Formats: sequence, C-alpha cells, structure tokens
Amino acid sequence: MTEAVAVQEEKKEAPPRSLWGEAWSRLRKNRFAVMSLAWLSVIGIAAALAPWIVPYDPQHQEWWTGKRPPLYSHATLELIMTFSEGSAPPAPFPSSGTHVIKVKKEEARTRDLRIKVSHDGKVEHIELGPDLDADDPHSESPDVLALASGERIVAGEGEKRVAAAATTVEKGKVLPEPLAGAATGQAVLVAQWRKGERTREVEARVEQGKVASLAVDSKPEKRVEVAADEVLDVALDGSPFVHTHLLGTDDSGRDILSRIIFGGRISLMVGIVATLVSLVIGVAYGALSGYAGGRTDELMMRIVDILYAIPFMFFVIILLVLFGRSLILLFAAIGAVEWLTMARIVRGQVLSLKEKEFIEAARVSGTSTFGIVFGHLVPNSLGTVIVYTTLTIPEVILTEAFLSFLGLSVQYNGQNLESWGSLTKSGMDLALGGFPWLLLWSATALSLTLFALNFLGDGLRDALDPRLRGKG
Amino acid sequence: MSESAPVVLEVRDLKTYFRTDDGADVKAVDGASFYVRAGEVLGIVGESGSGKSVANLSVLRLLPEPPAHHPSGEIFFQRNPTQRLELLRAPLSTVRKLRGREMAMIFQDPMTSLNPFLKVSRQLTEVLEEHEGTGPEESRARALELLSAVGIPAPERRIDQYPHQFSGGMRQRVMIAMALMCEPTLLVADEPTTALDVTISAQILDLLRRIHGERKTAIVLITHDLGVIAGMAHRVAVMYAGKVIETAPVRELFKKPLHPYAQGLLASIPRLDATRREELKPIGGSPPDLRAVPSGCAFHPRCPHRFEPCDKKVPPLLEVEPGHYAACFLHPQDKPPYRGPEEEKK
Amino acid sequence: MARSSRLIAGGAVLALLSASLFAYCARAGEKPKPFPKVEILYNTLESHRAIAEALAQMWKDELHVNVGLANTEWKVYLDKMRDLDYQIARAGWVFDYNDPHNIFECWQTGNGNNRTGWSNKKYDELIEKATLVRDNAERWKVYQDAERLAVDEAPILPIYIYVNKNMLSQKVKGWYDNVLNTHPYDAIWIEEDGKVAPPDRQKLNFNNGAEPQTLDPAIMSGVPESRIAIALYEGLTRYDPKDLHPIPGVAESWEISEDGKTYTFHLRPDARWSNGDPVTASDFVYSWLRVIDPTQLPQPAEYAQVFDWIEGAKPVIHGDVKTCDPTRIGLDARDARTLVVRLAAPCPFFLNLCAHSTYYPVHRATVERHGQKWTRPENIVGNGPFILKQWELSAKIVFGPSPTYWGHERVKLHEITFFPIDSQDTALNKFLAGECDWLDDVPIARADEVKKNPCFRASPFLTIYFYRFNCTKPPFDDPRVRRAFSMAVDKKTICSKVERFGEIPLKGVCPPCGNPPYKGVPGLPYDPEGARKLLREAGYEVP
Amino acid sequence: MLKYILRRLVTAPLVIFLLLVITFTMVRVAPGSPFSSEKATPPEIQERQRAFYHLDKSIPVQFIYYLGNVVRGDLGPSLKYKDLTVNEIISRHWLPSFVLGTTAMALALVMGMTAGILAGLKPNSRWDYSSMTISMVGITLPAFVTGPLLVVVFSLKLGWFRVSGWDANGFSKDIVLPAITLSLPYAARIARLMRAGLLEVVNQDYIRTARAKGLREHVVVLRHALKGALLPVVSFLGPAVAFIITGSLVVETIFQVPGLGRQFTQSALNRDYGLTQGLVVFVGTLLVVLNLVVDVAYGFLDPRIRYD
Repeated sequence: MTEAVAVQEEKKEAPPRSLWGEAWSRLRKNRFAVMSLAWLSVIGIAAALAPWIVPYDPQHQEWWTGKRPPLYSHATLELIMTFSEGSAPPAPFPSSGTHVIKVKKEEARTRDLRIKVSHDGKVEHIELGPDLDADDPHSESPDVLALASGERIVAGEGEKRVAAAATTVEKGKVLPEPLAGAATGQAVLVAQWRKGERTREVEARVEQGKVASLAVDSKPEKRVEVAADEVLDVALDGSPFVHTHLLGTDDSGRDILSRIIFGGRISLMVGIVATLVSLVIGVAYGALSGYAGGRTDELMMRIVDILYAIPFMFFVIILLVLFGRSLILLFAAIGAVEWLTMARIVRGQVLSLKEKEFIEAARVSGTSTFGIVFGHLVPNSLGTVIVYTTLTIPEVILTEAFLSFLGLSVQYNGQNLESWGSLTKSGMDLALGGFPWLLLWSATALSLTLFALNFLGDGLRDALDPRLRGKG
Repeated sequence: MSESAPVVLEVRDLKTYFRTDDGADVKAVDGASFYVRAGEVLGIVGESGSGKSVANLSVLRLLPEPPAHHPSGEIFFQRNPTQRLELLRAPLSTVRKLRGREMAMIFQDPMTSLNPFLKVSRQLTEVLEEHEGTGPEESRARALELLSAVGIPAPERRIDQYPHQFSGGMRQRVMIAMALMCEPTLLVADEPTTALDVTISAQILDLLRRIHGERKTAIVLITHDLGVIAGMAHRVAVMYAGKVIETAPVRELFKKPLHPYAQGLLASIPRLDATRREELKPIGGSPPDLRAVPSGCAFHPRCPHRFEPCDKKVPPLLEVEPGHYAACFLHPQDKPPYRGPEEEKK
Repeated sequence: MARSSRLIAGGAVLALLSASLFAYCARAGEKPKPFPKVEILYNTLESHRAIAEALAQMWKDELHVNVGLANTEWKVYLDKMRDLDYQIARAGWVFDYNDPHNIFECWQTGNGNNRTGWSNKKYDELIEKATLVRDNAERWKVYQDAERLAVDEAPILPIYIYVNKNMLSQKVKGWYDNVLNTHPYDAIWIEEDGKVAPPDRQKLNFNNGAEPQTLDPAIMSGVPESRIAIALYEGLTRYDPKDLHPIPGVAESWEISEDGKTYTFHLRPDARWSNGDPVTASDFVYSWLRVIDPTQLPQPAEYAQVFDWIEGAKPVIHGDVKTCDPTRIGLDARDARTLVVRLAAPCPFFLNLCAHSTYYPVHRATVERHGQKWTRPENIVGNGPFILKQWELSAKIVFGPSPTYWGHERVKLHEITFFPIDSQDTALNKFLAGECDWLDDVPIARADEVKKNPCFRASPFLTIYFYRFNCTKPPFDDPRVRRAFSMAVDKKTICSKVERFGEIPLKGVCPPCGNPPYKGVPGLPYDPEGARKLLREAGYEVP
Repeated sequence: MLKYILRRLVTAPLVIFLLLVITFTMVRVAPGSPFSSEKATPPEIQERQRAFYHLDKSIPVQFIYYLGNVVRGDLGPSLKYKDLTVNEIISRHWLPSFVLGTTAMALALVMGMTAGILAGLKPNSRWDYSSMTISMVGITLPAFVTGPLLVVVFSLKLGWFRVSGWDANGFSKDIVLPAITLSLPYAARIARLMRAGLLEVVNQDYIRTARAKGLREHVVVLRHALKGALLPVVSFLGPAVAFIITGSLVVETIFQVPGLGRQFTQSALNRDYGLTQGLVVFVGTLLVVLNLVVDVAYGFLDPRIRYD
C-alpha cells in the first residue's frame, strides 16, 4: 500500500494538525475508549473529592446495622443538626416504613433496646442494646421481651416519658400500648445530649414535615443545635430519621458506598503514584541506556535482566515487612519493580529514534547529552510511554489487591483505609456467607476501572500508532 | 505488437476511494482507464501518489474493503477465449482463484514482501499446491526449475534457505519465480526495481524482458522511471492524481508528449541518447492532496501553460493524434474521446 | 444523599471550628492537657482489625481520644511487643494446661510473657506463694488477691474468652466439648444409622490447619503438632476426653509424697512401642533429659522450660550450669516399671504437665540410629494409640491404629487423616461438601451461615483475648488512664457484634479454669462516665 | 547457537550469585526473628537456636558458609520445618506446582490463542468484542474472586469436583478448578497479545504477497501470519511460565495445592531464612533457564535472529 502511506504523509503536511490533536480525534471515535474515559473521570473526581462527597464517614461503625442490603434505611442521629421552629428538620422526616423505638431503663447507665415495628404495627424484630442482658450472653435477639414497670420509655405519642406498666413485647404481635403510639402517631423527636456537664433533652414535634414546636428540657425554644458527638440518645416516634445506605452496609454497619469511594481513592492513588515512580526511573534508565549504546547499554540491560529474575512478589513483601506498611512505601516498592519493563520499552524506542536525522542535527548543533536524551529522545517516545502507563496502572492496582489477599493492606495516617482490593477480599469472604452485595459493589468498581484503564490504553495505542489505522 | 491480439485486462473508469476516519474520501484512483493485450507490456508511469499502484491492487482486489471502496468502474479479465470476468463485482473467492494462477503480482520491496518466517521452498511451492493441487515433490522440481530460470545460482542449496539469507536482487528474482509458478497470463510488476540499486535493477529488468520474450506474458509494469518504460513497454499510460492523463504507444509518447505533465516528466530525466547536454527541468510544485484535489485539471496549479478553463473543467481524455490520447485543454477539444480497446477496433 | 452530604459538609466545618476553638481554649487554660494521639498495634488478621476498629471508635466516642491503628506483620509485631515498642497492643493467650497459674505467672515481673512492663512486688509475692499451696480451693483465694491487684492496676484490658468454633460431622461420636479443645482420638468412633460403623468406614478426616513443623515431641510447640502428637505418643498421664482431668496413661498408678515434691509412677506392664519394645522408666528418663540437656537434642527445644519444675533442671535449661550431670536431675528409673520424679518445688498441676507433648517419651534406639531423620514415616516409632502411615507434605498425614498399643481394643477409628488447610474458607467448604468431618475453626465472616448449621459446636475455650497497655511510657504509665480506657470498652458489643460466636466477656484477667473451677474477681465495669472522670483526674481534658 | 547457549549458561551462576547476595542481606536486615513466637522462649534457648543455625556468626561468615553448601547442592536446613531440609521441601513441593502450572499454561495457550485469533482476524466484529470482553474479565477479576466462585458453583452446588485436594500421583480431577482459575488471567493476556500481534502482522507486505498468490484465507493466517504474530506471545511466555510453574500463592491457598507458591510467602513471613534463600536460588535458576529456553524458541520461530 505504498500509495496509501504516501497519502498519509501528504495529509500530515497539508492541514497542520499536531500528532496529538490527530490522536485525540481518533480516540474520540473509539466508543469504548470514550466510555472508559468517562468512567475514569467519574471515578477520579469521586476519589479526589471523597471526603466531601461521601454520604457517611467510611470508618464509622454501627454494629447493630451490619450487613444490610442495598437501600437499607435505619434511624440514628449522629450529625450536627439545626432545628428551628417552622422549618423542615434536616433530613427526610417523617417518612413511612419501619420504626425503631428506644426504651430506657430507669438506671444511671444508658441501656436501650430496639423494637422494629412494621408498617402495620406488628413487631418485626427485637434487639437488645449493650449490657441490658449482661447475665445471658446468648440471648441477643429475643423473641419475647418483658418490660418491668417503672422502666422509662423514651417514645410515645405526644409524650416523651411513659411510665409503662409491665408490658410484654412479642415478635409478630401488635405492639402493646403505650408503645403502640410510637408506630402510628405523629412524629416526635426526643434527643438527649450533653452540654458541658449537663445532660439535656430536646423535643421536636414535627407535623407535616415541619417542626411545629420545640422544647429544651421542657422549656420552649425557637432554635437548637445538636452536635454529632454530643448525642447520647435519640428516640423517634412515628418515623425514624432515615439513614439510607444506597449500597448497603458492611459487617460492622459501615456505609458501603462511602467505603467504596474512599477505596477508590487508595486504589487509584497506589496505581497512579506507583506507576509514576516506575515511569521516572524506567524512562530515565531506559533512555540513558539506549542513548549510550554499546557496552554501557549491554551492562545496563544485563542488570535489568538480573532484576527481572528476582521473584517480584517476594521483593514487595520483603520491602513491606522491612519498612512497615505505609502507603508511600508501597508506591515505592511497586514502582521500583515495575520500572523494569518501562526501561526496556523506552530503550527500544530510543534505539530506533537516535538514528533519526533530528537527533543527528541536535548533536551537530552541540546540544548536551542530557539535552538530547531528555529534550529530544524522551519527548518523542512519549506516545509509547503513555500507552504503557495506562496499562501499568491496572497492573499495579491488581498487585495491591493481591497484597490485600495476603493481609498486607496499606496504612495511611494510622487509619486502615481499605482499597478496592481489600474490600473485594473481605467482601468475598462475606459473600460466601450469603451477602453477595458485599462482594458485588467493590468487585464491580474494581473490575470496571481496570476494564476502563485497559480499554483506554488500547484506544490510545490505536490512536497513537498510525500503522493500525484503518484497522482499528 | 499486433492490435488484434486479445485484450487480457481492461480497466474502465475505475475509482478507488479510501474512507478516512473523519468520513472523507481519499480519491486515490479517480476514473482511470487502461487495458493490456496478450503479449503486450503496458507501462504505467506517474509520481508517488498518482494512483498507479492502487489501481493495480484494485485489479487483484487486494485492498482491504473497507476502507477501500469503488464508487464506479469495471475491470474485465479475459480468462480464456470464451470467458470474460468482471472482477470488481465478482465474488472474492473467484478472484482469489485467479490470483497467483492467472494474474500474478511482483511487489516493489523484495525485503518485506517475502515472509521472513518461511523457507523459500515453502513460499514457492505453496502457489502450485494451492492452485493445481500438485504434490510436494513435483512442486519442488518446478520451483527449482524456475529458480534457475530466474538466474539464482545453486538453487538446490538456496531453495531451503530463508529470505533473509538472500540479497535484495536475489529476493526479487525469487519473487519473480514465485509469480511465474503457475504460468499466469497477466503479470503485474509494481515498481519491481525501485528498491534495488542500479546494476541489480538492470539485471532484474533484463530478466523480466527475457521472461516476456520467452513466455509472451502480458505485463503491466508500474514505475515512476521513464527509462524503465522506454526499455520495456509497448504502450504507456501516464497517471496523475488518480487519472490517466495521457496514453500512447511508447515511441509516440517519447517522441511527442502531449500533456504538460508528461512533457515535464520527460524533461526531468536525463536521456542517455541525448545528443547535446540538456538541462534537467524538474516539475515545480508538489503532488496534490488527494483529499482535496484541485478543481478542473488536477495539474493546473503546477502547469506552466494553464489558462482560463483549466481550473473550472476536467479535461476529457481525447485522441489527439491517432492512437495517442491526452487530457488537456491545450489540444483541440473536437477529437474523439477515449473508448477503450473495443471501440478502437471498429 | 444530597442533603446528608450537605449535612456532612456542614458538620465537618462546624467540627473543625469547634475543634480549633477547643484547642484554643485548651491552650489558654492551664491544667488539663489534651490527650495525646494513641495507636493500637495489632497483627495481620481481619478479626484483629475488626476489634481494633471497634475499640478505636469506642474510645473516640466515649473518651474523645484520637485513636489510630497500626497493622503489622506477625514477626514484627512480636518484636515490638518484646521491646515494648507500642502503646496498646492486641494479645491472646492459649492455655497450655488447665490451671490458672498458666496465666497468672505471665504478669510476674520479668516473665517473658509479661510484655507490658508492669511490675508489682505484691503481685509477684502472691503468685510465688500460690504455688506452695497444695489445696486448689485455698490456692484460688491467693490468686483472687493477685487478680484484684491486676484488675485495679489494669496492665491489660481483658476483652473476652474465646469459644471453640468446631464443626463436627454428626456421625462422629465420643467427641466432647472441652475447654482445651483437646480430643483424644482413642475415644472417638464413627456412627452410622445409630450403630457403630464397620471398621472400613471408621475414618476421621480432620483439618489440622497447618503442616506440623516437626513430629519430634521434644521440640514441638504449636497446636497442630500437639493434635498429631496425641495420636502418636502417650505420656505418663493422658487427658480424660470429657473433662480433661489427668487419667492413667503409660503410668497405671502413682504416689505423691507428703510435701508434694516426689512423684512415684508405676508404669503399666503392657505399654509397648509400635515396634513391640516395652516402654520403660528409663525411656522417660532418656526422653526428658534429652529436652533438659541442651547438648543432647540436635535442635534446641523451644518448650524446655516446662521442665523447670524438675529438681536440678532449671539451671541447666537456662544455661546457668554449662554441663548437665544427669545424676543431679531429679529423675530416677528405679526399675523398668518405676519412675521417681523429684520436683524443685511442689507443682499442683504436675500430673497435667505429664500429659503435655513435651513430656512424651521417644524411642531411644530409633532416635540414636536415625538422628534427625527419625521422624520420617519409614523410621518413626511411637507409643500412642495410632501409627503414622502416610505423610504427603502440605497435602495430608494419615494415621492407622497401632496394634501394639496397650489399649488397642478401645481404639475404634481405623484411619485418621489430617489436612493442613490454612484457608478457613476452603476448610469450611470442604466440610460442607462432606470431604472433612471436623474443623476446629471457622471464618468469622461466615458466622451467620455457620451458626445455623447443626454441626456447629460452640463451647468455652480456655483462651483469652486481651489488649496490653505499655505501662512504661506515658500516657499508659498512669493506672488511672489504663482503667479509664478499660471502662470505656463495651465488651458486650464486641462479643455479640464484632465477634459473633458467643464469645464471653472477660471481666478480670483470668477465665474460669482448673479443678474445682477458679472463679475470678469482678473486673472493671463498663462505665463511660466513670472513665471520663478518671481521665479528668489523670489531668486530661475531657469534654 | 550452541555457543550462545553455553555463553548464557556461563553467566547464569553470576546472576544467581547476585540474587543470593540480595536476598541473603534482605532477609537478615528484615526485622523479626525466626525464633520469636507468641509464647516467650527464654533468651538462653533462643541463643542456643541461633547458634545451632550459625546465625550467631557475622553475616559475611554466614554467607560464605551458606555459599559453600549451595555450591555442593545443599540448601541447608529449614528453620521452621525442623524435620526437613530445604532440599527436601523444594523437591517435595515443586512437582504439584509444576503440573498445575504447565496444565494451566497449556489451557491458557489454547484458550488465549483461539480467542486472540478469532478477534484478530475480524477486528471490530462481534467476535472481536465478545472475546476481548471475556478476556478483560479474566484480567480484571482477581483469582481470589474467581477461585471461590468456581468452588461454590462446581463443587458445592453441582458437586462435580472436590473442594480441595491433590492426588500425589499427579493428574486427577482435582486439577480442573485450580488450573482454570490460574489460567484465566494468562489466557486473557495471551488473547490480547495474540490479537495485537495479528493486527500488526496482517498489515505486513508479505501477507499481501500471500494473498496475491491466491492462498485461501486460513492458509494466509495459519501459515503466514501466525508465526509472526506469536512472537510477542512467546516473549510474554518466558517470565509467565516461570511464575506460573513456581506456583501461584492465591490459587494454591484456595485449592490447597501442596505447591511451592505458598512456601514462598510463608517462608518470608516466618523468617525461615534457609527456605527463603533456597527458594530464591531454585526459582532464580529456573527463571534463567526458562528465559534461555524462550530466547532459543524465539530463534526457532524467527529465522532472522542469529546468535553469535
């Protein structure tokens, strides 16, 4: 196809479009590459903005709501909220659905139980809070529960304290009075919180979605603020404050969506930074080796061969063990291993490039070796390097996942931030026990991102390599 | 060459376009017509990018479709006195059976056109085995015979070597031997000597000439080198920007080129038979961008004689002198237009 | 989500503001200082991490302390513990024998297992005193005094008592839940349709969890090894399969002297090695000396210190006496069937020790003939109810009944196969597919599924989970701080929500164990308010 | 050729020596002792253990001592498995890894090449998209996800295979699931390399020549295109074969294959110096030999490459 090639050469001269501009226009036609790019942008932005966009704190555990399916809602109050009369409370409130009632024993210490009541007023689930049943370790979810008289119930229609007579709550039965009011009545919020040394109570009566009246320690108030970590106890009658976990919760009751967003942060960071490390070392090494040529080149490549023979995982494990499990170290360790291939590729590029006329010209005009290597040779092999980079990132992400399998997950700032790899690993364990969504979401996020990176790499290669044009 | 010899190949108004990524068409061949008779050597000449190779690759249907496509044109191939095939619309399987057996092709670069992974013997014998079902020993004997015919010394030894062990000239000889394995009626030689140095090139041309002399194969010889044409072809077709702009018996053309482009071509080559030192005159400008061919006569931006109609209308290919056609407004426009070999006979 | 994210954002801003205000006030004020950042050290496992995360959140919620987690790899973790290079670290203790002494001695000053830097003279004295008390009920009282001290000063944060998480096929009989999770194979049989299965189906497949490091009882130390050892060897005593009290093994009877320091064992006449040789008193003397004398064993015995009790052994084991003179060690083979053991001090649980793997005998001639290779299947000679038949490295170890065992008529199992499967998930799957009859552990992640399975057997296990405080460095050099941290932990939630197999909250430092059962003292209560108060007393700012 | 192989074999010991120096220092510099355990061992006993394994000497002396043994073919004792030597551990674990690895590699080649050829012949066709999408799944799903899923479906639900197990005699049904799990990512990579290789080769002049000769399409592909397209696959196979037959930690853990892969990480985590070093020597040697084999195979595939 000599003519066709000639045609392309002419084409390049005629309208002065840059190589990159052309590559970009070709890339845009690759539907998969564009979709990949879109997905990666979404993930990238989500990861970058993670602390601001996650619906919940990814580390906050609510043990009583562990392993709940997607779209699960439950009631807790843990955010800072401002109530003011006449305005809507700061969350969907009230809504229909199931209810959680808290009962407080007349004792110094906070002890509670949760009774989940279905829409028709029947008791669906009874759960005991910590220490309520200190004597019997095995009765964590009783079917029948007797409440002695004198126990305070912090819930009820229009009333915050009902001195109950002895009452029996039974699964599947309609909730007895006075608890029943909680399920059917209008929404009343009773919150206890600590202000300084004192414990105070706020009561917000909500009608038709608006705060109708507000009282602090039974005294009317126009406006009140409750901070998250000050909340001692919350009871809602009518409908609970809804915490919706879009993707469900994990075994400690943490929000999966938030964890996945933060996990992406770790996985992508590991992938990108480690690849950058490998890029810097590999490009410099490969370019110098290829440019030097001769014995130096042979020696340098021999060293690469030797390093290739070091079993890779072993190397990383030893490094991690040796210097603790920091994120930075993981970057360095993986990058230090991955640069080998990069060096070989860059060297090959430089070998073929350095015979070209423009290098000759640069040399004749007295450019320094450094200038030639980093000013001319490296920029001209950028296309290949970029393609390889997009293919290295998924490799690194997978390597990190593998390390998670070994329990060598990374740590950052003393927090155990789970990457997609380790989320998938722990999800796998739980999925086998009948909680498939724990695996599904993280595995999907991981797979889709690796998919996208690979497709993007392929698309870039096709776009940057004119030989495949017309085929690709 | 007798004018009554049967026409082996006739190309009529062939258009071969390549669809590009942004949907535009590159018009590599844009209405070319030419023909070749049995036993005749047709030279096709033109600059790089003039469409001569693409036209011939279209004949063998070797261009990947897409991106190549043919908005118009017919290609007739005379298989035998009774069977005449139109190749553009024939099923690809039919065309495939013709390739190598009745139409063979020799490519420009012998360095890349032979498969580096296979022994020469394999690459030669497979042609016969494919088309004639010949057994391995017989094929090998035929291959050896042809290798010595194309002048490869010690063929017994060399047949079991790999292409990289051959020099460029030797490889082109192998290519020629390969093309001749089935005694084709038509041989397309696409710039067979361009990649070779001058002495080797002369040897290869000698070889082609000898083969033509012995076997009377019809040859389409594609080249940009008029010297090659002068030494081998009977008739010449000059192509520019995908069109044949002038066609004539070789002597006529060399004696009196009619199109300014052909004139320019002739002026730009040194002539061994020149009696006095002439100055070489290169053609100014550069070949057109095939995505945006100049309007009217594609050559007009470079033409020293351009005048009023040149950039408006496309000049038709007319019989300016008997048997000598040209497409240029410099010549009288009342001459009969080109109608192919059938019309000529009438 | 949109609204809640706005909430979060607002919350974050407010939190930031209040935090800076707080910091400002704290700096402006004089005495109370903010509590420094605390780091929890734990190792590798998923379950350790879950508990560390729970603790971090509890301390954060109740005490407003900033807590970080540090996950380290096992060997590094051990080094850090040894060097006291931590603030709070997770720990566990598997009892070697069923006696409270096993855990109480750990907190003595200078004990290798202390690893908290905690030192209390009075405690040390109490523990020393306890070993001299012969009556267990009396002894328990001494321990209770000691435990009160430990609870009060809180060098450790006790969390829970483990449960055995066995999965046992219902066709396996003669297997009893017990606190050491030790199950002598000579008592086990396979039942089919309510009847004893025919011999060719008397097969037990057990996942041992790891490849044994050695089959030489003198140098073995781990649980997988000891599970194999009780099939291969038999000590002077052995465990009762139900309640683990020592019952006659090779010794058919024994006498204990008045001062509790001299034991005279009478060996049974029909005790035989698997090659037919009789098991004699001098076999025991040889085997025990082999452990005591460091020059005898090719590899040093890790567990040699369990022989510290024997007269004259301690200085030899710990290198104070360079050469071992056998006559100065309190072992005496009076005749082939009488072994006299003299102890350096009365040991109330010496009969339990006699059932420990390090006290097992080895066959002298075999050891001397084959050297280090004596444990190979083709060489090994044991005196236990089973003999080694096949050993495929990392795949399985197969035992068959020993025809020379004195109680071979009791043994019903025809074949025992030990798998070294270290992946709990694989092991559980193998059990569910019927390829395995007994697992001694299950993955926590699959608790819900496992607990529904009728084959699941949970029972208290004499192993405790706790956290160590580094008592040598601030802030945990202050007992009030340690107490505060202990009181802010809701063990109940950890047991029921983080661990999920009915682990029992551990109040004091010692679980109920021994015979009659030792009852501990009440530990620190769960009292966040009290915890905050303590922390304030210790001079820290608590909101 | 023979000279080239000999020359490469001569440099091999040097490579292994360097490897040994690196690992030897690395394991000794790493924190943590092989003898530390959850229950404290008296320091005197630990001292005795160190002396027994010559760890009380200076590192250069240890190294020279170790090197002397290695030269004699003795990789020394294992610090963890006290009854066994490193030679024994390796010799009794390499076969399952090798059998599993070669089976998986064969499977990967068959699956990968089929998919790659299908995709490469008709780029952007339905075949292309489906086989490339499947291979993407192979690349992106970690083995610790695919393995257990296969177990759940084929062992627990269908009961076709055992959950885990390994027949000491070599091949049995037990190999199916681990081999599939292990082969998937490799198959996927081979498919992609094969496709890219084909796309590149198909644009070469000599393929046009083959077409001009009138060869049928499958002859063009199988005889003319495949060999050239295989080159990138072959260079990938070099390190891949070495890693696949020295065992995959994940697959060996999930299916409890008694192979070398797990020994690798376990020995490092246990600080079993002897076993770690021994494994590095073994795998290093294997890697050197396999790289050589690949280079030689390359020479057979591509007649243009000459070794001198």
